[in-house]
Amino acid sequence: MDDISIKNNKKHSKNKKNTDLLIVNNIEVVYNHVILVLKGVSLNVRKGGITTLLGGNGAGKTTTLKSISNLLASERGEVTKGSISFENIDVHALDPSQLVKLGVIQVMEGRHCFEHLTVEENLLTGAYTRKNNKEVKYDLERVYNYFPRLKDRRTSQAGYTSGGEQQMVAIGRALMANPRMILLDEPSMGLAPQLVKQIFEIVSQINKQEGVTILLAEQNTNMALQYAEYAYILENGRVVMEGSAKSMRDNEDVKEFYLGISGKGRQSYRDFKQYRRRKRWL
Amino acid sequence: MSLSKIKNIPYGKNIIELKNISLSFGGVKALTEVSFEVKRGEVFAIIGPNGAGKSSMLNVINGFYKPTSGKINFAGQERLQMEPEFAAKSGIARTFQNIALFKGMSTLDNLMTGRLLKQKQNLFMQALYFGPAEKEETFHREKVERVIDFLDLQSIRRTPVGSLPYGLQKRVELGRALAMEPEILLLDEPMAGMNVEEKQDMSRFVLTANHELKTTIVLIEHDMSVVMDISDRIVVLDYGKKIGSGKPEEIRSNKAVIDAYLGVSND
Amino acid sequence: SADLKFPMLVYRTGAYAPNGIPNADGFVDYYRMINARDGGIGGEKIVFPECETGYKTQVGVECYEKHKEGAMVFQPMSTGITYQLIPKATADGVTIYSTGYGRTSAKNGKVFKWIFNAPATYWDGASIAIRHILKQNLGNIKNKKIALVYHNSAYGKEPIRTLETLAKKHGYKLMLLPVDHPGQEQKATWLKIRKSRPNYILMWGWGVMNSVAVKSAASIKFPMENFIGIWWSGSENDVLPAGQGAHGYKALTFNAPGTDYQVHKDIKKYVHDKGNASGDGSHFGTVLYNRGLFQAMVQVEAARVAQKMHGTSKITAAMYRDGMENVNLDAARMEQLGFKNFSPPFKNTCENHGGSGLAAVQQWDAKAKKWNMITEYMYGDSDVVDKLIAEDSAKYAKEQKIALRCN
Amino acid sequence: MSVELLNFIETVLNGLMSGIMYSLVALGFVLIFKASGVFNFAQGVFALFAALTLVGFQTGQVPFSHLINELFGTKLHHWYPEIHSFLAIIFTIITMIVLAWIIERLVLKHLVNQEPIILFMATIGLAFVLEGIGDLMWGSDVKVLDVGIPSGGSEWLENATIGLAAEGSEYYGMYIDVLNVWATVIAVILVTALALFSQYTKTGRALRAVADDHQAALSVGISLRTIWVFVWAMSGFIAMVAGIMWGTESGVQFSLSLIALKALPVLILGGFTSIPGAIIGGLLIGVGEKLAEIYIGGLFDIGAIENWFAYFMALVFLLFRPQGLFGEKIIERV
Amino acid sequence: MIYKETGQYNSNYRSDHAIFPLMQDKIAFSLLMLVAFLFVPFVVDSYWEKAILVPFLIYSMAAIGLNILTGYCGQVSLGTGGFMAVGAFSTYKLMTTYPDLNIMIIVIISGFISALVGILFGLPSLRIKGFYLAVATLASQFFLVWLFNKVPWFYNYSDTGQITVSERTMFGVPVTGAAAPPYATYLFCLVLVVVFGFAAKNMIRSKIGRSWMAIRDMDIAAEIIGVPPLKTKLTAFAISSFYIGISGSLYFAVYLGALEVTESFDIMAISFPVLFMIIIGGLGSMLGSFLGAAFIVLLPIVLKNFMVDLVGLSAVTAKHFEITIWGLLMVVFLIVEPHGLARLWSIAKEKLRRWPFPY
Ligand SMILES: Nc1ncnc2c1ncn2[C@@H]1O[C@H](COP(=O)(O)OP(=O)(O)OP(=O)(O)O)[C@@H](O)[C@H]1O
Ligand SMILES: Nc1ncnc2c1ncn2[C@@H]1O[C@H](COP(=O)(O)OP(=O)(O)OP(=O)(O)O)[C@@H](O)[C@H]1O
Ligand SMILES: [Mg+2]
Ligand SMILES: [Mg+2]
Repeated sequence: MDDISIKNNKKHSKNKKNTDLLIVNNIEVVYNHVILVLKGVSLNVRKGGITTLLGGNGAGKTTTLKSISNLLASERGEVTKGSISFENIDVHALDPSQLVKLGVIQVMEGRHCFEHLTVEENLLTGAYTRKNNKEVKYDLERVYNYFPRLKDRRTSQAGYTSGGEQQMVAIGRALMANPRMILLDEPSMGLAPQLVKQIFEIVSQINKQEGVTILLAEQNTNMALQYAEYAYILENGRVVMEGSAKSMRDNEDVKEFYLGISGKGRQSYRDFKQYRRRKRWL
Repeated sequence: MSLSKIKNIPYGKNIIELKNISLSFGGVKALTEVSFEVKRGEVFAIIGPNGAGKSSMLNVINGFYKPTSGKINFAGQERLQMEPEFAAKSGIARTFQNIALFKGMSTLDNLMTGRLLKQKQNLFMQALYFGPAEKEETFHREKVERVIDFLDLQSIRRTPVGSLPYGLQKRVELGRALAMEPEILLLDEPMAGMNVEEKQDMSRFVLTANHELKTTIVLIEHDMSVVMDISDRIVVLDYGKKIGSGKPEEIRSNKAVIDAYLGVSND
Repeated sequence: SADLKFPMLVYRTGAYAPNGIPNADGFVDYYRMINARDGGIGGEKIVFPECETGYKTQVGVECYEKHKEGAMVFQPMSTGITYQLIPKATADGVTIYSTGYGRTSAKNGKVFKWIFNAPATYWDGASIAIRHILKQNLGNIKNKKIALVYHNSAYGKEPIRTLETLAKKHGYKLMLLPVDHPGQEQKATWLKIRKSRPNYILMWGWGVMNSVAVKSAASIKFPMENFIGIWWSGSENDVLPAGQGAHGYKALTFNAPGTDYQVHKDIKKYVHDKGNASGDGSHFGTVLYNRGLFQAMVQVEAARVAQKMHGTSKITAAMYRDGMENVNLDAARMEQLGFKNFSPPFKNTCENHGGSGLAAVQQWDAKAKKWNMITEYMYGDSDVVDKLIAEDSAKYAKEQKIALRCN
Repeated sequence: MSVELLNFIETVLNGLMSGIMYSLVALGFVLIFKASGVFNFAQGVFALFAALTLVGFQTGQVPFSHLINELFGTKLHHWYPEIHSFLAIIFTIITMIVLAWIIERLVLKHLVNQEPIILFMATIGLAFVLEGIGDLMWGSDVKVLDVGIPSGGSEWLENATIGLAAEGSEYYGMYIDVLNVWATVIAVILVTALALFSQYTKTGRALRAVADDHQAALSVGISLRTIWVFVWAMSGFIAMVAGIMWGTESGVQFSLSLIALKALPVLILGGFTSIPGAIIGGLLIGVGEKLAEIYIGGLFDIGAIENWFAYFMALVFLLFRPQGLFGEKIIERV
Repeated sequence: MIYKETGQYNSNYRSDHAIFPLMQDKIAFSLLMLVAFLFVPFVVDSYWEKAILVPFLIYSMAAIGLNILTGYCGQVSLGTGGFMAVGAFSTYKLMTTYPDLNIMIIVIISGFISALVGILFGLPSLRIKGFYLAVATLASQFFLVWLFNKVPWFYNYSDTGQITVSERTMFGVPVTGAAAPPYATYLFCLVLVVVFGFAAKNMIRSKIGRSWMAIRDMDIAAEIIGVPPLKTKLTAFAISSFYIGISGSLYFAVYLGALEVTESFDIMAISFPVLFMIIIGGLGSMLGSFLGAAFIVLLPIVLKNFMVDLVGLSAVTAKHFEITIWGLLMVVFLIVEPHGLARLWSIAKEKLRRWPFPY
């Protein structure tokens, strides 16, 4: 348990600065000028690692990712306090497109495909910032290899593909950008089990082989903790717990609430009768 | 068709029978000759890989897609296709894979839309409001409040649903369907994007609706533990074709299903 | 206050601004000249707040309400606004002077106590145009085809009844061709004209509609001398865009163009040379500018008459009306005012608020870029027009339960 | 040939030509809609503004002279005598690019990801601003625009067709305005270029992506700013072309901005998202409305029906194809 | 914590569903009504009446109408001018045909006639959506205006197509015609606006209102939960046109008194301004309809008076500035708060509630 620190409000200071690709420092996010959603979140994402962000619905995972990729403005949200830096560049000063040029790309929650473009055109827009056509072509083939289903549907308009297919398009599109860091927002949502596994395999593969840094927001805690090296748990806009993935897996609370394993092993979904309070750490 | 006709079907008897349903869009065959039946009062799951045609199947059942061929027997009456409005009136409610809530309205109003079919006051009375219309509103409001209590939505009653987090939206959508007091509830991936704890909650809601309100449930879900745990029977689709059906245990050991969908293990 | 307030409803913006601007400039320069040269009217300065209407009725109402307090006279500068203000001004006791536009039957002073439209009405205009055509054809226009191209609004429809009545009288065939606001697109209209080859075209147009029509006529090679516009379709703006093609186009007018009049010299001396010209001064002497001078002059003259009648320089709105009703601008008086030969003489009476009804035809010389008067001032067909006016005003009097005056 | 038939052909031809004039305006709408999902109501005012600016440059008018004169009592008019129209056009294009840049900076940037109707409204606001500024800058009197494009009836066609009518019938030859012929040529070139561009280039693809989903476009690194400045400048250019054509015909003045209303039926008939649709739609509407005005209107003596007739025609087409003839299918899924 | 709601509990769903659940709002609204009914009539002069109050009330009525259709039911319409014309000409015809009919009844019948026309022109909305529909509604605008201009029966064969109102009284006081005193026209409009304002609010918080919003937010899902799309949309068209028709009737009979169709019901004169009203005010907000109408009626007047009377600019320069500023303000408002003035107001309330804490 030594790896885990239950957070208190003290601003945490770490001295692994040089290895951190992304540093989120105590940010506050407000939507619509009145709704305070993040209340001081700090994260460090190690270069070349997989870091995961866990937490229930409404914890603020998506918001955190959007504030990193600077997509908040388009939702009438803003970072009112704290700072985010990517390779010591202040993210706040950048356009989302400049961030993509720097190599940070986000896979948005809820797919967000370009409905009227075909599957292939969708994938190609992912390579918008790239110049080398040959490489793009190569990457396109690679994505089709990962998701053969997409190859079948390459000429359909994305708006008419199934939920899972759209999710594949969204992930494939991000891969096409040849990024240095991917912000993945619930990549496994709506995917069939073997595909979920495959997605995580792909993620860990590009992480290992190409050194792409991954920040992963996931509800599938089990999977996320298997592949990630470091994890943060968000609750209600605050980081309530952080630590190495391994130590998280062993934590009793995490086991019970995020992995669904209590002392007697996994309980059947049929047997939950009582309603339990969430937000235990608050 | 009146609701009472459906209510006359004994539990455990077929309420929907789908016979050789095929559906294609241009060149894409979403469903090919799929047949199965749903029994009244059961939890019935449809599983299969992405793009297998599961959502399309639900759309056929509630009339949003018209099958290219095949027949639907609903509560003893055979027809070529359903009409959405008819389906709603006959007690079929559903949730959607890509959340289809009314984004500009509050949670409460969203749930109240579930009661629309049951509200009878005419336009003039509504404009007048005081008197019968108000009484009716209050009556339905009480019903809806029960759903709100049940799903634990009190704190977001007045929040516009557009700004709710994904998981809560799913829950509100379930609430809207429940507010219709449906006979049959079609759920399209209700637990996508939830963590274990939230899935536990959702399962409990679904099961309670099934046990206590006796609602027939048709469920699409990719989380195998949930499906195996809570459903009574399962049908498996792959590339628009049915490749297996049966009780959860049978499915778990069905070779074709394992190859096409489950992979080697699923825990 | 002692000042004489002549509020101006102008439109220097919007679709009709190109016409509104020179016209308003004429007013302003004239008032400024009177203030500078004579120190006002009978010692009272003229104040003339501008209120921009953009040719929009609702704004006209607002302007009227804003300025009606203490106002002597309103010049609505739009047929729509005039209709709008007729009942209001009548109730409020404010004079409306719609110079050659507005409601034609307001000429009948027995019914319209507060409304004046001298020196000529649209119906006069229509019949004068026909008279001109008659003259050219030695009095016989039986079976000739005459087309009316008109702005599809109250203004444009004004002459229709008269022309129909005259058609019965003279036996010509009338063809009606409405053009919708703003009149940018008239292809169909001119194809029709090209196909059916009317002998003459009359036009009741305004704004861009005029210039497009003139241009289209030129481009289908319609003989321009057979194309006659009302006095609102005869400004430089309407013919210049068509270039040489517009040569020979005719329009009615009740005032002369050019700058050879005493009033222009005075304006030059007292206003322009002092750097007080309205706008950039570039419209000096144009048709609509000169009309503005004329309109302003009548309004000023009415104030003088009122002052004389009532023996005070501090007249009220009611006294002003009396002045307007007794305006008598004969040739001598015109000359005194610096308007010698500028416009035909006219006088208002209790029964007649519409002046003389005289107008002349002018023709555009595209080479010299100027309008030339080619006829004497003529009367309209009063047999026809007077009857129509009597009918229309009687109907109005009955609807609004107005008792007749001047008996 | 009988005179009737010749007249009919003439009407059709002229209808086609008017249609092209509408298309020129509609094209600007389509471009912006396709590239950002914005229904740019300001397109008409764009055309006016461009034409005003063009004339202003050409004649060397001092911008804001009225205002300056009024405030400081100066007497500014012109700062140089007339310059060649080619130069003036270049200056105007530069102005339109700057304008696009300003619009992006001040307006669009802040409205990313908003509902289409909000963006639509913003463009109406923009229309007012441009109208006001255009007036302040160049004054609101009529200006004659002449960049050397010939106009007026075509003698050649008239002479060539005059003999076609049957012996003894009264026929004067066919009429067509040369200006419209020029407009057609230019429109065809523009449409071809734009259609190829948007279908086959990377940027073209990005444009369509932006129209679908602003946020997602941002997330893949498409710079909305660049795209928007680019398309708005492009449609500024098209507006200038439209402004030249219409301005040559009717002089440059406020009414020019109202041509947007003539382009709208063309737009819905052809489909908001289709560049060729703008042309085909224009042709159909042009022919339809002229035939209606001359034949139906003439038959029952009910003039001036072409305005609503165009809309009705578009409406009837829409009942069969709700996305217009060539528009992208409206995706309806749950 | 100025705007406090703590301590106010609604013990039943009835009071929870009231129009003004909070005490502060109730009091404020009652005060407003008191002032509007018992104070303003005694002080109003004809400038305030004709330039501000009556147009404000009439445009509010139209804005409520359009808000029902566009803000609540999601069908963007640019045909407002046409439907107002229907109201105006119905009123004219009814007035001249039945000289003894009470003006209030005439106004309401005019509303019903517009509703019928609205249904007719609403039919295409089943198939046509979004901007396609918006543009298509211009068909009704152009057609109706053309019709009232072309067919002389509508303007009793007058030479020019102008229609003029005759005097009508309520309780012995004229409310139409030039002799109507300012307080009478004002009260006449106010009563109609208040009564129908409440009716609209009631519809919106009942079944029909929720059906409209469901159609607006996601028509497919609405259909699937049993909202009949055609019927719901047509009801919206009918009711919206009813309100717009009434406002057109008042516009003619009470406000202008005389008009001519092409000019007074031009798209630029009516359809667009009313659309601005509901967007600036707030789509789908009753309060927004009023705020928007007030904004659009007042702004030009305030700007004009400010620039001409205070700054001393010439009328024309002032007008150019007015147009520019007007456009700028519109853009700025949309940027600051795309959901309109009504949302700004509620954010302000929210802030007050939390005051002195920022969130
Ligand atoms: N556009 C918005 N406007 C207002 N509030 C918002 C908006 N987006 C999110 N929120 C609020 O911010 C909080 C955090 O939302 P967020 O989407 O970041 O959660 P999440 O952790 O991603 O949840 P989920 O797992 O359901 O996706 C929620 O309470 C939500 O209501
Ligand atoms: N309206 C449509 N037009 C064209 N193709 C469609 C349409 N609806 C569905 N399809 C296609 O039919 C196939 C089945 O789609 P469906 O949405 O039913 O899949 P699914 O089983 O629900 O998949 P997932 O688990 O990914 O949601 C997919 O390939 C999809 O692209
Ligand atoms: Mg999320
Ligand atoms: Mg699906």
